[in-house]
Amino acid sequence: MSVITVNEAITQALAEEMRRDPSVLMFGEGVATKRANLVAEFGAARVRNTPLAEGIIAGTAAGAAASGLRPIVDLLFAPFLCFAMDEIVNSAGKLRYLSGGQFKFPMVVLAMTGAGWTVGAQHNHNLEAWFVHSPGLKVVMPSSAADFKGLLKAAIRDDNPVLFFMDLALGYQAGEVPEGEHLVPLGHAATLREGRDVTLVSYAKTALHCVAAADALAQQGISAEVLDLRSLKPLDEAAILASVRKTGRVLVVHEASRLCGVGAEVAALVAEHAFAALKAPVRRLTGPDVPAPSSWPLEQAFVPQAEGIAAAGRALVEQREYA
Amino acid sequence: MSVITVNEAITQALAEEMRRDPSVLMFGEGVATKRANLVAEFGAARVRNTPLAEGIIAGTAAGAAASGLRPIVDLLFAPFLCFAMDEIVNSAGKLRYLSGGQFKFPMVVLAMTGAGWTVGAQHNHNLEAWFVHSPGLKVVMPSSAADFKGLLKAAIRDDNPVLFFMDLALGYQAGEVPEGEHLVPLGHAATLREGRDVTLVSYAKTALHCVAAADALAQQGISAEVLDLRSLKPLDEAAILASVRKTGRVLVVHEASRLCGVGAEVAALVAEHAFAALKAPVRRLTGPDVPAPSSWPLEQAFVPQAEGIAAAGRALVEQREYA
Amino acid sequence: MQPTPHDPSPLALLETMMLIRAYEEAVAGIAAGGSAPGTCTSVGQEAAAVGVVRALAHEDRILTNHRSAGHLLARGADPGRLLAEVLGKRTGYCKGKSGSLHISAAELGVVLTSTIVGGELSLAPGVALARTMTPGDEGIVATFFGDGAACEGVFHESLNLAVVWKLPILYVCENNEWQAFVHRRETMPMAHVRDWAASHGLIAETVDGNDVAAVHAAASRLAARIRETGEPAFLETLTYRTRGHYEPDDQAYVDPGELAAWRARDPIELLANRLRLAGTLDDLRLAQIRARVLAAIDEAAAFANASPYPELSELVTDVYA
Amino acid sequence: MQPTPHDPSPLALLETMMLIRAYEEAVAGIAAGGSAPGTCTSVGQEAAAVGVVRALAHEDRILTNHRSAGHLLARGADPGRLLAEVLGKRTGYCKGKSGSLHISAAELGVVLTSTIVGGELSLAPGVALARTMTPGDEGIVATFFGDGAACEGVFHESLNLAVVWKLPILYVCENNEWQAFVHRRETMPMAHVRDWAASHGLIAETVDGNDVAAVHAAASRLAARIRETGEPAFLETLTYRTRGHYEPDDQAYVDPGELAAWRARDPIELLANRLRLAGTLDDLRLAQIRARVLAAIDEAAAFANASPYPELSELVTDVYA
Ligand SMILES: Cc1ncc(C[n+]2csc(CCOP(=O)(O)OP(=O)(O)O)c2C)c(N)n1
Ligand SMILES: Cc1ncc(C[n+]2csc(CCOP(=O)(O)OP(=O)(O)O)c2C)c(N)n1
Ligand SMILES: [Mg+2]
Ligand SMILES: [Mg+2]
Repeated sequence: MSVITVNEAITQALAEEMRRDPSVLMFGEGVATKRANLVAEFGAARVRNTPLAEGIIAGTAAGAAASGLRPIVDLLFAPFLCFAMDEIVNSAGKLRYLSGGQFKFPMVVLAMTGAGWTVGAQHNHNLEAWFVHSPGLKVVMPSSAADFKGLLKAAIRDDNPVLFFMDLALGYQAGEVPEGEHLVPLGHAATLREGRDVTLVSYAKTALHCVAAADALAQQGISAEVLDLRSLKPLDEAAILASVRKTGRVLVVHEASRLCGVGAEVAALVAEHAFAALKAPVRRLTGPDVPAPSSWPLEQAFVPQAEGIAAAGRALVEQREYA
Repeated sequence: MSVITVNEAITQALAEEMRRDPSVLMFGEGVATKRANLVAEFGAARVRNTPLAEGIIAGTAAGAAASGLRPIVDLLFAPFLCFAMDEIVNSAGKLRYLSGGQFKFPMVVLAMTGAGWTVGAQHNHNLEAWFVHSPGLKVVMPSSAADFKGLLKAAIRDDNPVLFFMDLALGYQAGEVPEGEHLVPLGHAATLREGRDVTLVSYAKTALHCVAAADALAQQGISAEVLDLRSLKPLDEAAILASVRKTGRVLVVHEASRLCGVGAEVAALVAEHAFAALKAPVRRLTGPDVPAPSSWPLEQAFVPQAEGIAAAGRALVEQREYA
Repeated sequence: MQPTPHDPSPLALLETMMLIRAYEEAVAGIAAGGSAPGTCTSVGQEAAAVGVVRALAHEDRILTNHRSAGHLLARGADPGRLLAEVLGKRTGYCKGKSGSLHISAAELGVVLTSTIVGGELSLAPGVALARTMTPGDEGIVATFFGDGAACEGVFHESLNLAVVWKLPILYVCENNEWQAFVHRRETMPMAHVRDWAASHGLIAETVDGNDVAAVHAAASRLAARIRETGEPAFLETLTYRTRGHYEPDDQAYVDPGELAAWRARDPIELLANRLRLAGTLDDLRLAQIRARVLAAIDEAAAFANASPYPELSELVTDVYA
Repeated sequence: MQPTPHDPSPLALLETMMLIRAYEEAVAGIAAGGSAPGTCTSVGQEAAAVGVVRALAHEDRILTNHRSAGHLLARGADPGRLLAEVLGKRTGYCKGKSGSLHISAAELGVVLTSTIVGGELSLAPGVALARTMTPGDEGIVATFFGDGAACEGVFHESLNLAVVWKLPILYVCENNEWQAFVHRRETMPMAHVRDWAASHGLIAETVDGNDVAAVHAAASRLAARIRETGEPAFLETLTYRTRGHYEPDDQAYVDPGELAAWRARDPIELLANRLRLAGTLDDLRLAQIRARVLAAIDEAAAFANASPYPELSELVTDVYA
């Protein structure tokens, strides 16, 4: 085990996979400038700056992926994906199917999002649910350095388009990462805390807020299980259902807005397939359905925090209505 | 009452609102060509063809809306919205908030989607949930000629960006429309059938499939209530909860894919706020999580049909597990 | 039955154009009967397609769009499998999942067809990039798109990246004066897309798109140059869509005079007359060719009609690799 | 305290440029202290901003982007309310919801600021369209964007629509040689965006963006022409971003020689020296101006710091009209 930051974990994953497979390359606005270490080791052909044009960056990745390369593109911030939706959704997500399976699209799209930098809704918009809703794509959004490394390596090896979202508040967070080859397969949730009374389901930074909430609840004699989804598509339905069947209560937490979010999917899944086990209503605690504000106190209020999560979890266990 | 098709209802709504308010204008690829009647009555300045570029069409609508006009843009087919996501989501949806309320965006974006024309996933992709998930937008998707007319008129008068999705299978469907001024406010579901045993919640063409299913269920002695959401954002949560509190069972049906779809939101809402009333698990019946195929039999298999809905509704009432 | 893809003899070009015309008319007939709605035919544009495709080498790749039958047939596609795809049959090039609008045939080097206008333009640089990074891969990439696609911003993004990254792409703009139901004149200040393309600093030419020999010569020259320099080039074929945008389409919005003028320059008749004058074609020979292509299309239609639809289980396959 | 927006006298232009510089340096100082992260300053580009904005009329509209302080201050914005916005305070132009990256001030005619690169380009035609459809509205629309924004396809979509629809837009491309952490040279085959713009068939000029008089003259001429013809025009101000992309930024990736050469052409010193030679400026006068702008910025900082944050209830307001 060594302790490294999330940003270092990402750098390790990129370097290890480029070393391992010459078909892996990376490009985007400032990629070569910001990743001089990769340029130095792998050369300018495999680590490129691009013109400022997300559409052609993503489209070029899709075309290259279908032609034998394994591109990784950095689109910087999630809202900029709005300029690349056709290439990601209509091309990378659909052309395998529409061609009857003639092509595959092994590519990774990196994007940062989430509160913490006070840059507002055009840099901070948690839109992972869009891609979960779209066919042919996979979606990952980790919370720990180890998972950033292991899931990014697995995403690069995946033969399908993977949206890899990075919660920017986590970049400098350090964590233990196993030495040597460390892969985390897509589609598996992680249990961050075992518990009996309520399951807190989350991902990205709010998964850590859930752990803090679970600690607070433990003080109050409530045993909360914390599930970190890690992969949003494929979603680890078995792990979610198993935990809820054990605890009988579920609170889904994320920063993204509520309507048609990942929390809606998890809540619906539970209400559909673990209904008999439910001792209380399914609950969601999410960011508000508003653009992300810049002002620091507003931005912090935007994010579900440990206190609120603990309070909601407690209300759930005590069967009280809770706004 | 007069009986007209959905397409005629749309044309009436457009003409009436342009007649009523000189700030209403419409543009898009082929709009002037295909709507010669509007050009003749309102002139070339208010009914325009555009270059083939969805991004600038939507952006121009947003800029015009913030500057005193009430633009309606026809982006043709829903997947083409992928080229206009920045303008719709990052600009029209967020700039009111980011400016502290300095601007408003009274605009309507029209797009067709849905199975029925066998043109495949790049013309047929039910992505209304994306916009429900995005802040600052409203989303409408009607099922009857009367609602197409009344909701389109209300959407044009709304001071916010409204995504108006047209299920293409409904274009030539005729229905009764009240004479004279007919407005349907956004945010109100319609009860297409009263029932006691189970609530079928749907919208667009599958709402009609639910009515057919309700008829079939009636034959079998099962009384199904059919709720047509009509507006997906704002969502008529009160109507959904009231119906489920009455019937105790809910089946949500739509053609869009399941994960993070509108059905997930409805199911989560019910599990959260009508939990005590539920006599059975919440159920969803949706299109598969695959791109829409072209081949006719596959395209038909893609859409939840009356038989399947009736079978699922019956299983729900009989408390049987149902795949 | 059909000429091999790379036989550039005038008679071979003529027969291929006639095959495309016969195929498209068959599709239009099917559509008139209510099947294959929304199919976009390339009637009137056969020379633009054949002239370029026949100038390409076997190892080259082609990206095309919604109006692709000419490109596919010129490349040697089986009209039976094309028609089967149009009808959504299991034997189609894409198992019936594509239908007419996004037919790819990797075995022919026709890849990543998108019916999103501009889709092929966003994908082409990646296909070319892969070739430049694959040792010993000498192929170039030809991407076909219309004047309308050039109005999408991604057209410029694609050309700019191809220039900056030196990608071996032949951009082929089929300017047929129409963008669905809007005339090109309503959407651009100038008559030719070439003016936009040239501003990106690559070789940009126009050619009479109804003269197959001229198109073939221009495309051959530019393709050779791309092989030599590794840099992109742009060729605009000036032609006309003499049928509707899709089938059926009454073309009520089309200026009859303009349509008649272009019909008078039908690319097939242009070549046939030239060959007649040159003495390499006579009525008998022409009748033989026509009989061959009609027989090929009849056979194709029979194959497509007799083919089964996909199993319903196919609905959920080919989503993930 | 500041000059009125439309006083074009050289001293007024100088004082405004000095105000912008002082403001940006204050912001950089704040950012160095850890507040207002990600703020993009316009140091080195003051002449490009002031020269154009002062050429506009009161009724004209301005769209700008993430690097907007110069445009806003030249238009007469209150530096206190700007700084308050940068700090996320309730008294900011956008109630603190924008922060530094998308500051609009409708009262000044600065509308729809977007930090999405290219966002202003997609919105400008609609703002101009509304003006052409509003009887008696004579104003034109000036939209500011960078060389990087010109690489987004929407740049071409915007210019094409403005030309085809004859929209009164002055496109102002501030070519500062940088696109965040990428040099312009890596993203375009030519040195000037003008070449792309000209292909759209509108008047397209470049000007020395560090010479405020030259910028003011060019912008005045083009603005007059737009008023007269109703048609769009394009002006590229050739300048340089002498600080980092955002604050803080060590500029380790910047060629020191290039940076030094541009710093030697500092737009404020250029004008000051010229005015000294003309005898309209001396050290005393300059010191007075500097004192005024520093006092204005101190006052602004005091106001911003003393201002309260928004109430938490503001989190969910201003979403729908
Ligand atoms: C992004 C997008 N917008 C609109 C359409 C609808 N559409 C299909 S073909 C077409 C016209 C394309 O014109 P052009 O590029 O000139 O090709 P042509 O059809 O003339 O061959 C349009 C508008 C589409 N398929 N994709
Ligand atoms: C669509 C989009 N892509 C990327 C970014 C990140 N970004 C912010 S400013 C910038 C550089 C913009 O360069 P330019 O347009 O030349 O303006 P400048 O910063 O030089 O004034 C980038 C890449 C963004 N804000 N929006
Ligand atoms: Mg065309
Ligand atoms: Mg720049």
